[in-house]
Amino acid sequence: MTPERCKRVLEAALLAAPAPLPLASLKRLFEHDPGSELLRRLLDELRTEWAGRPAELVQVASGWLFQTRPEFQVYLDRLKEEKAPRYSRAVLETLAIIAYRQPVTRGDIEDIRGVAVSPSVIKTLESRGWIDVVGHREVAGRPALFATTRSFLDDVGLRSLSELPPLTEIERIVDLVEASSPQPAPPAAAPDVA
Amino acid sequence: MTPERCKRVLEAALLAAPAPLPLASLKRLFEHDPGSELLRRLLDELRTEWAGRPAELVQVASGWLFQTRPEFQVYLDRLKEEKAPRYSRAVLETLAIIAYRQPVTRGDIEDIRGVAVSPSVIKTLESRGWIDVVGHREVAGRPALFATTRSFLDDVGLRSLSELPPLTEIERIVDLVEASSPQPAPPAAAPDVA
Amino acid sequence: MNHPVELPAELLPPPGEAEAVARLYGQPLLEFPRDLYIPPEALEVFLDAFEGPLDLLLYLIRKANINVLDIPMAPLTAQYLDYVEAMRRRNLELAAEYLLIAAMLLEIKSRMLLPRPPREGEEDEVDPRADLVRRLLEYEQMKQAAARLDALPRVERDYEWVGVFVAEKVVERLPEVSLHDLQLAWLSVVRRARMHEHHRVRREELSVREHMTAILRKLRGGTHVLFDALFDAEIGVASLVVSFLAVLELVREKLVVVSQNEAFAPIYVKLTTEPSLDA
Repeated sequence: MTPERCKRVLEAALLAAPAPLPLASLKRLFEHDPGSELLRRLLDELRTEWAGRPAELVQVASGWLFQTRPEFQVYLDRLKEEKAPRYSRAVLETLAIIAYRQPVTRGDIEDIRGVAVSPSVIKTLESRGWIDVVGHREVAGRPALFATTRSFLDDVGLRSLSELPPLTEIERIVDLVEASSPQPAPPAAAPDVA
Repeated sequence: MTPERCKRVLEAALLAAPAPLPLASLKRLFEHDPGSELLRRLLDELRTEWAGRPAELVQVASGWLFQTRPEFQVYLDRLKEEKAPRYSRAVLETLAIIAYRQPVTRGDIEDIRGVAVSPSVIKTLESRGWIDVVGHREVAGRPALFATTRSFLDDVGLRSLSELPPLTEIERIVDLVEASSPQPAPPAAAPDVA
Repeated sequence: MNHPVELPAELLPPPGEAEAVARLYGQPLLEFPRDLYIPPEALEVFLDAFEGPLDLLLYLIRKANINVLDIPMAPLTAQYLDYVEAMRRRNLELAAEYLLIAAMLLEIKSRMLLPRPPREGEEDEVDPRADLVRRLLEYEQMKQAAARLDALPRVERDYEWVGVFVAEKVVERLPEVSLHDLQLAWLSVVRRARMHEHHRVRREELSVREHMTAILRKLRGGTHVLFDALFDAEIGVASLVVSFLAVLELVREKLVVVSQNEAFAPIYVKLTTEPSLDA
């Protein structure tokens, strides 16, 4: 068998393998052991051949395997059935208030939302790196002042807070909605106007 | 995204998929649907790119997938703990009757084969995922109606039942037999139908 | 006698038996004996080689090169019964189906021996063999189809599906929030606030609040910062005004203290907090 043919056999085996293949398994592909040295050389050549392709030949503890390049994960993830996780309404509203009214204390948020803000909501946003404490208000208890971070802007794709959808527009929608009907309109009405 | 990049994403997904990917899934890879026409063109290009390589891009009933070329199986078999099952004639004939005459009951199969169909034959085909019960015939005992599955087509590399190997033209001959049977044929001479 | 049906090679003899129908004393038995003599040891193998009485009948017909459309019933029935009788004598467990077909053959044979009614050119008369022929042909067709299905390249036997690994950073998948989500969230906050009416959400330039946050970040160390240092002249007049408004708002909200020791002396800004308390 020519080394070229040998390489193609290795390639076929590695493409189809359900688990990483150690060198010992790769040897078993052939009737006559081609020797570790040749195998290693051919694997190296294969790796080079696959440079620039969407998968790469890598060696891990348990052997050799083909794997897709990390840059493709974002696409492949879309094939997964699992539904994208969502933040609760409490988290989203708290985030919106901090984004639009920063710097604010937890008390401010509670005033606006009309309900208590649980510590877990703040913790969720802090551990995501989207809000942090930028100071303390000098009143009894010195409550922390929260603001949104650079990382938040990056993650929602904004260069600056002033690019957030303007409040006036949103509030005008509320005005319109409230003027036209006494019942609260479905929130889906908002993006059409904005 | 350029068509070239799009093609590489398709390639990554198809290389990594554990099962055939339908066009609908391939579309989900992208944030913006590239359209069926472009996808088909890129898949065609990919197929051409892989010509001469140890795997090939094929389309089966459930969608698109890469599979190793049969010429490499002799090598890949050496890595297997157990060989792919070989099926008995009873299993294969039962499968053929279900494939070509579906939906059929066990009684229909027994009529054609002239022998009882053992439950283990049906079980073998069911556990391989090649046949399943698609309904019941509304007669005494409500016997189960069997049909082949999409997985059967996938496993033998077919896109649809219409790609099954054509039956030999015995039906035509049977018609001739029935048409000619009223005339008594002298036992010694063959009717001139062939 | 011409054979009307084109026979693929795999049909005769049964698959897997192409070379030898059986092994007898270690010697391959190359074909079933024509003279009906079956060595006792071969009988079981013989029975196993067939999938049933139709398979056996087909074999006998093909072996004798008989036209299936014109089966000579007497010799075929005799031959078939001889096999069945031989099997019965050996006390082999004979499936009932073999006897059923035997009865059918005998019935057909006897019907063919009956004097035919005078021919009136009517098609009432049906060849008694028609049903048998139909069954034989249908079975043969499926037997052939089975061989062809088995010959189709099949995954795991003839090739493998490719499945490479996916390089995955094992990261917890975090929810994504879009501007739209934020807008909706704010909308519901505002609507609720309106309903309660005890909190008026002020309308305000958002950039003022952004600058308030930026200034607070700058002062976070707790030190006095020169008023001028809070402004970057390069950001433009509009932004300077907004920054200034932000400082005023911070003062109004008592978040910062602005101090100046005397007229025209440098103006300092610091957090209201004492640094020691901030820790």
